[in-house]
Amino acid sequence: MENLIGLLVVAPLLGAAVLLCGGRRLDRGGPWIGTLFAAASLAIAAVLFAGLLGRDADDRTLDATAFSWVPVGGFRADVGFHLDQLSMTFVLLITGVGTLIHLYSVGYMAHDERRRRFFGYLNLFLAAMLLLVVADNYLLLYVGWEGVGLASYLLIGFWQHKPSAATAAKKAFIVNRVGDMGLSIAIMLMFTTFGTFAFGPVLERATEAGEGKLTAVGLMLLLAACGKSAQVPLQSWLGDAMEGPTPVSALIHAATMVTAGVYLITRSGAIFNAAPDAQTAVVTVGAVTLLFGAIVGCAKDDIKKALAGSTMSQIGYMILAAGLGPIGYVFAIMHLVTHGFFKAGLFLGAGSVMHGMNDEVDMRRYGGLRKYMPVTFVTFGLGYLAIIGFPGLSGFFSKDKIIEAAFAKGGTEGWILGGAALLGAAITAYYMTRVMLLTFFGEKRWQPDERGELPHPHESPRTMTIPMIVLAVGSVFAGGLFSINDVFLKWLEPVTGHAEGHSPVSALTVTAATMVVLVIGVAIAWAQYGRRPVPVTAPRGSLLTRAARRDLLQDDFNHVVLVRGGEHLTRSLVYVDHSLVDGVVNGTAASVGGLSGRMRKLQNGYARSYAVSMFGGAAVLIAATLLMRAV
Amino acid sequence: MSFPLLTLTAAVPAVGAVATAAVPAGRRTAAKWLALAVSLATLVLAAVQLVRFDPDAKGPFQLTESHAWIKDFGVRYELGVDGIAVVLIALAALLIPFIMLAGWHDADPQESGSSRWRPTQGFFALILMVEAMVVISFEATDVFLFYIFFEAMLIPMYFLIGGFGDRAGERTEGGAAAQRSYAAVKFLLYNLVGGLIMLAAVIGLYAVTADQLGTGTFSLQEIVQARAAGKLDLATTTERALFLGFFFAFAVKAPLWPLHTWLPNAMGEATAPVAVLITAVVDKVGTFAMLRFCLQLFPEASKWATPVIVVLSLISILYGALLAVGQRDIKRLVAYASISHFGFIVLGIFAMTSQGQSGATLYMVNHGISTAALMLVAGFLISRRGSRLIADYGGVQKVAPVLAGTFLVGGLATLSLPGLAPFVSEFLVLVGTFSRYPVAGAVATLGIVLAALYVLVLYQRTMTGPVKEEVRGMPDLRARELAVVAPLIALLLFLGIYPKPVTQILDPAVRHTMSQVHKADPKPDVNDVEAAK
Amino acid sequence: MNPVNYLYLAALLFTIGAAGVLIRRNAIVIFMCVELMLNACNLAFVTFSRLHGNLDGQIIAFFTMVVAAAEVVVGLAIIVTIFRSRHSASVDDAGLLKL
Amino acid sequence: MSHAASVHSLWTMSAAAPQKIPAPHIEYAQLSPTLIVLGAAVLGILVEAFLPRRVRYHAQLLLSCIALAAAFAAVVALAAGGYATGKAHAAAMGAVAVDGPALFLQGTILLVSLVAVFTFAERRLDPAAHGRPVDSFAAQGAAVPGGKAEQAAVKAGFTTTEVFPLVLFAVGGMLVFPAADDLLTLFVALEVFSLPLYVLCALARRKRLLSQESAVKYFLLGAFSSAFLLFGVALLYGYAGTVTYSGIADVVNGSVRMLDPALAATTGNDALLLIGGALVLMGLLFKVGAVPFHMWTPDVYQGAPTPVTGFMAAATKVAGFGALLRLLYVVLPGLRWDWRPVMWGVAIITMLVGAIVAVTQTDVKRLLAYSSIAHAGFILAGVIATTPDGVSSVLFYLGAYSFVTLGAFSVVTLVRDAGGEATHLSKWAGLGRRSPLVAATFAVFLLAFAGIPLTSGFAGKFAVFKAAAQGGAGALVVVGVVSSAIAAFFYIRVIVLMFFSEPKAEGPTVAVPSPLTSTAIAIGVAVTLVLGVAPQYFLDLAGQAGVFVR
Repeated sequence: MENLIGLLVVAPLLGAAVLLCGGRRLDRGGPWIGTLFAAASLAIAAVLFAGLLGRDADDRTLDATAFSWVPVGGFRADVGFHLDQLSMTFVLLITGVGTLIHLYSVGYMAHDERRRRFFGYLNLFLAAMLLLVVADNYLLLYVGWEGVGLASYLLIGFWQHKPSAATAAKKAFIVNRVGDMGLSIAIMLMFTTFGTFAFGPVLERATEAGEGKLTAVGLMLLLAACGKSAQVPLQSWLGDAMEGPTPVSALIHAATMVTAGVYLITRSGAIFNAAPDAQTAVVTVGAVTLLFGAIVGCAKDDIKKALAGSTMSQIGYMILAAGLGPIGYVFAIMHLVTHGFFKAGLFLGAGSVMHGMNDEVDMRRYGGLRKYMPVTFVTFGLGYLAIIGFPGLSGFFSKDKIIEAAFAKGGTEGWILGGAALLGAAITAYYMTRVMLLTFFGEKRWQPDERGELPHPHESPRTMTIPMIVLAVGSVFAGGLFSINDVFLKWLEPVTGHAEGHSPVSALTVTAATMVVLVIGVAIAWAQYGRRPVPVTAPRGSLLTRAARRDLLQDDFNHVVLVRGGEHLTRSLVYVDHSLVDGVVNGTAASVGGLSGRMRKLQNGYARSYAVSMFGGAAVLIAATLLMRAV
Repeated sequence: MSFPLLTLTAAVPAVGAVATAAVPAGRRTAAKWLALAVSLATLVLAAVQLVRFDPDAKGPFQLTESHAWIKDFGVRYELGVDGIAVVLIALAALLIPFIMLAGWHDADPQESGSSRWRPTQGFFALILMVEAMVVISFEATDVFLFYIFFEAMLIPMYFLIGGFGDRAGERTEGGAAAQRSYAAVKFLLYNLVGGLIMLAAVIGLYAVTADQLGTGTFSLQEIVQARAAGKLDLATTTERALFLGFFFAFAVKAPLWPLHTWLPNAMGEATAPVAVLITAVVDKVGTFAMLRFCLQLFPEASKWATPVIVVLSLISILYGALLAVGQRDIKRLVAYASISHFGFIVLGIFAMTSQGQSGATLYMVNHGISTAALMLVAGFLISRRGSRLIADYGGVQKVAPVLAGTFLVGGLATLSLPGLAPFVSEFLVLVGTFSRYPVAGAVATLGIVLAALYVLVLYQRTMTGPVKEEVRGMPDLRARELAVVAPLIALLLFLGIYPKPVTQILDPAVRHTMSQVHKADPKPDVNDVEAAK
Repeated sequence: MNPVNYLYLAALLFTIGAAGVLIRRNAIVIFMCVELMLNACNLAFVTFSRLHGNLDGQIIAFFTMVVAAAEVVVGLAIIVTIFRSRHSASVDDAGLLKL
Repeated sequence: MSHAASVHSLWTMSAAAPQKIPAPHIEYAQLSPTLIVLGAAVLGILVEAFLPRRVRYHAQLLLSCIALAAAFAAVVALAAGGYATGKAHAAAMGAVAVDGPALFLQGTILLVSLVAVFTFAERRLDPAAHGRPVDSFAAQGAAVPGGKAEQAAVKAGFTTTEVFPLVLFAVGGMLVFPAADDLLTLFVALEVFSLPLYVLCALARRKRLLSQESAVKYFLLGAFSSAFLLFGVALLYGYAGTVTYSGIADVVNGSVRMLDPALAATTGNDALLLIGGALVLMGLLFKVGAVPFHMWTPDVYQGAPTPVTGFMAAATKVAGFGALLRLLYVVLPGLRWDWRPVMWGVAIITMLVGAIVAVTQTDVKRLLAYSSIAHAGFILAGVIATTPDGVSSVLFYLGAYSFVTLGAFSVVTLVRDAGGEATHLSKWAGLGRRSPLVAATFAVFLLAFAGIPLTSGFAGKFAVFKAAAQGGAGALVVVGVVSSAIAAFFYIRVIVLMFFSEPKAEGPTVAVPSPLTSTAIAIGVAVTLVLGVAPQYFLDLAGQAGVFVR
């Protein structure tokens, strides 16, 4: 049983190896091979899941140590796996959604001559992501952590001939590296504090360490989470990441990778519980980001970017929940799973739309597509309802719980967080409605593409629709199923622990409030985009709109401060290296040369002057000897 | 003891060098194959060393040989390897064949000059000569013996850099590659000056030992034991002066900021294989010597100097990385990256923790392999386009995917991506430093961000984007080139996933060094975690 | 008269000779000045031997003369040759070798 | 009155003398090396006088080689006979010491001269004049350059075979010089080996004017310095009343009182001793080319015929330092605290000036001249150590250095163009491309000069610096290291020039030498490498030879 965990990671890794080293001969069959390996890991996950269910609730954990990785003195890092309910949840999500998206990609990438490599990268991503969630120590987690970063780099920049794609990929990796810095420092802190960084000992004995240390660790972990999960202030890469093929956006930048931060924080719960200041930081980041992302989402006309903003915001919710401590962990994960379904579905829908509109991404050039791609319309619609939290659908349950928990934090803090969460819900309703309306309703605003031909939208092939349908089903029922007598809560509780917060406002009130803001959001959107025709070119818009279009000037800030500053720094350093460091040495050499040139002149060729020097020398010699005697 | 394995390992390439040089002008290819065969034989011998070496044996050195040499100078021909040495020897022996293979056509004479002018033979003979000297300086346990080859090594290196630089007419930052001999001279003078300053210290060491032990000696073990027994005790100032003398030479070789400026010139002007020889093989002698001689001969002074050295290496790390970002010449970029990495190595050595030092030693190995991979692929790329300027490339990935792929892997290794070998060592260094100097450790961590920056910028500018006109029709890696790169990459992966075989050889040696400097690892705040586990 | 005075005379002669070497241009004259210095030495030798009351000094003086004679032979030969090829015995004219 | 009395006493002494003076007792066997060489020199004169011109060359060559070889054999025999160690003593009534340093240096000088004679005899480099092979010496030294007489001489195929006896005389002087055990012998030996050198300098076949100029300069300055030396001798005599080293040393140590207390009042003061010592020192420093008495070196080295330069540079230094060592270790050890600081200064500026000025030289021979100055500085560092180690290290260094120098200058003779030897550095560009072997050989010598490990230069440098460090002259070592760093720069410059710069179209040709020069160079390389890799045996020799007889 335990050995299967390793296999779980190895299977897709094998797939990646086969596909990437396989060479051209695999070009045709590549996609299916990749899908096969993904499916294999899904099957293994299923077996493991069954195995866990087979046990009773409190020892549903599997531990396996493959081999000792870095044994150096007191420093022991093993390649070991730890599978408990938390990781299992992720494993299922990853393998499930992953497999579906492999399937989807078979159709979506059918016409790309480099699709073999695409599937190789996808498999690589699966392997890394699975390693991330089943690792039993932080260093190994770090490996998966960077592994997914690499995969995302490769996939964002998959269409490398597009400079924008290459840049986006680079940006994503480097911003993530900043986060990784946090993670590695956190690990070092753990090592110096506990002498180890394996989950077991660290989390068990977290309380024994000083709070200051723990806060430091917590903040560093938060930094890491911000990088991976595109939270403020490291969120800037996610929007650009949409340069990647849509399946990638769906899998990596919606369903799985970006949620790794939530996993990290939940997993390290024990540390955060003992470091309230760190928790405050977490919730702050979460709250800020959920509004930030929502606002950005409202302004974007590029369908994927709009969804990206939404993703950011939704993850903000999760982080917020995770920051609340035991009250929130479960709901963070729950929202994470449901979000995995509907957001993946939405992206796949978007992809399908683009597929039909020859890769047009500007929603202002869509319109009235519901007739042309019914399946897409239906699945997308269900995802839409789920995300805005339409009663009875997944989003409703998960998000509602989070808002409750936020209020339950208590005190002004609780009110602020709860308020933010509610506001976020309203905005979510607004921008998702906007997306919906712009895409599927209203009149056609299609424009000829660069080749000058009007798009003729059509429903996507079966390989693409089936995953969409499955995900749609998931996004409809998942939340409900989880909530039936708190099955999900019970499932996770042994790992994350759970505390019932007593909210100042009753659950019912919260639900009602949520409904109200939801309606308001939808109504405004309808007023703006449903009733009157939409201009094909975006109006100049208000100051906020314009700022939001540019990700609230985040990038401009980065550009001015970091990029420009960095350029100046490096350029001046190059100068320093050349003129100062090198100059000193060359200067010395030159001065010796000059001295030599001058002393050379003494050798003027006149025998008598030589005699003079000898005479003088003799005089000095005598004088010196006498002097020596004198002193 | 009976069979002089160590001597043989050094002698084979030396003899091979002479033989190669003797091959008549017409038989160029024969000379190449001969040299390659010799290097492979050396590799075999190095492997035998690894096998014969017993990590858990008592005593600092194994396979020792000891013969009288220059009695008047107190010099003995003393060889012996510890875990660190044996691994580094293996590294050198491993890289040389690849270097030769990569430089297979670098030394083919363009115009047939005088019949006696035999560049090819010279090129390969010199490489073998360098190998021999590197090997023996890893093996030497006599300070003087080490010094001799540490210095003599410069001469063949000098000719390799100055004599076989990049083809003329190649586009470089400074125009035509005319600064080659400047680079060679710079390399030689920097290292020569370092060596001479070390010479003064060596003489000083002799004077001290002769003064206190009656007969002057250079034997590392003798001196160490004498100090342990209290028979030899250096005045604080003396020890510090001697330490500085030694360290200066090694810091030039390593190279440590601000003594680094020779490296970019040398690596830029030399052919890629020679550049690899410099940074991956020869420079390792410097860092190795810090561990073996600076720390073991002058433990107190080492501790005294640690703060300064830590700061210097931090500067090297960040400075090198930032300059790498600022480079417009591919090879110079790699050179500055190496400076940054050497900063890590020195940092690890002087963090005085077992993690730091194991990390540093492991780093030497990994950096050798990763730089070799990156630099050699870069060399293949440059040889195709005839330019070192990053700006002259673009979209290579489209026309030569395999080249681009291997280049990327090399790059990822350079930015020490987890799963590839350098990550392990870099992280060990960081942890080791952090546990003693948290601030330094944290600052050093910035290096990993900058590394990502310069590697990915390089990759983006050269490999991605629309295909440049000059790049169109560029051939992908040939079989020979692939045979060079593939094994290196495989090795990077293997050592990244399973470094244990190497670490378990290094570990005892590192522990010994730590005991020499009387330093113990700092204890974690929360103790007996292991017990609780 | 106190023989030490001869020493002063010797020193004086020696100085004069040295000064001559430094001042005069003509190789022959310079050479003569060198001879003068040698003579000064001889005088010193003889005086000292007189003071010490042993004969070593006087014997050395003879040796010196012989050596000086030999020196003259070689020296004149060289000077004459260069005079013949340069038509000048001025040492300042012979300034090709410099720097 | 008083002086009259003393005159009277003097008379009685001299009158009483005839019966009393014993016949001096000369140990011919122990002086055999010198006697053989000088005898051969005399024979050489006879050969010049009586043998027909065509056979002279071979006769002279044969004679000199045999003589030098025999002399060397004699030295070896003496050393084997224990005169280097146990039986060491002052022969010939205390005029000439036969001890370790003397024999070691004599052996070195003889070997060097033997090799040098090979280069003297080289006749293939210059294009044959009128069908007859010619060497690098003037057809007729006396003839005006370019004048009728010379043309006639060339036509007649004259060659200056006198050089061989001249060399032998010089060698004879050099053999005595380091062995001289009293100041008179020292002076005589000095002149005996200087005078032939003056002549040899003037005998170049090409560039006669330069050659003669160098001769004049060398001669005048040499005479000047020897005058100083002689005056110093006089003063020392005045101080001690004797010129034998041991005698002076005794007086210096105060173990012997001076005969006449009245004298002490006037002459017994140390001023005489100090000034005299300084003057003698200066004479020797001139010979070894130490700053500020070095200025003749570059001019003479450049102007003299290259074989002569090589011979001078190698042998003179050996002899000069030999004498210096003996003077400082035997005569003036009691004065160590007076002369050491002075010598420190001399050594330091010698090292620095030599290295620094060499940096901007453009002529190979001048470059080597300045490098020889720098090396003189290094050797002085060893001299100053004033320990047995110091002596042996200096002996070793001299042995190593002389062969490197000889080899280097022999290589210089090979690189030629229309005007004879192409000594301007610019002409050496790309030599490595045109004739790798010659360039490589020269590179070896340069590396040895630079003191790169595995060459004799390194072993020697290490030996002297080690001795200096142990002798408490650490500062000298540091200065030495610095100046070696500077020196390295210009040696490297030449290597760069030879190997890395493109050969010029009208570059010089490399003449193919006869076996003679080839042997000389080969020996040079061999010694350089052997002393670099396995110096122990020779260090032992030098070590055993490290004790002066008193």
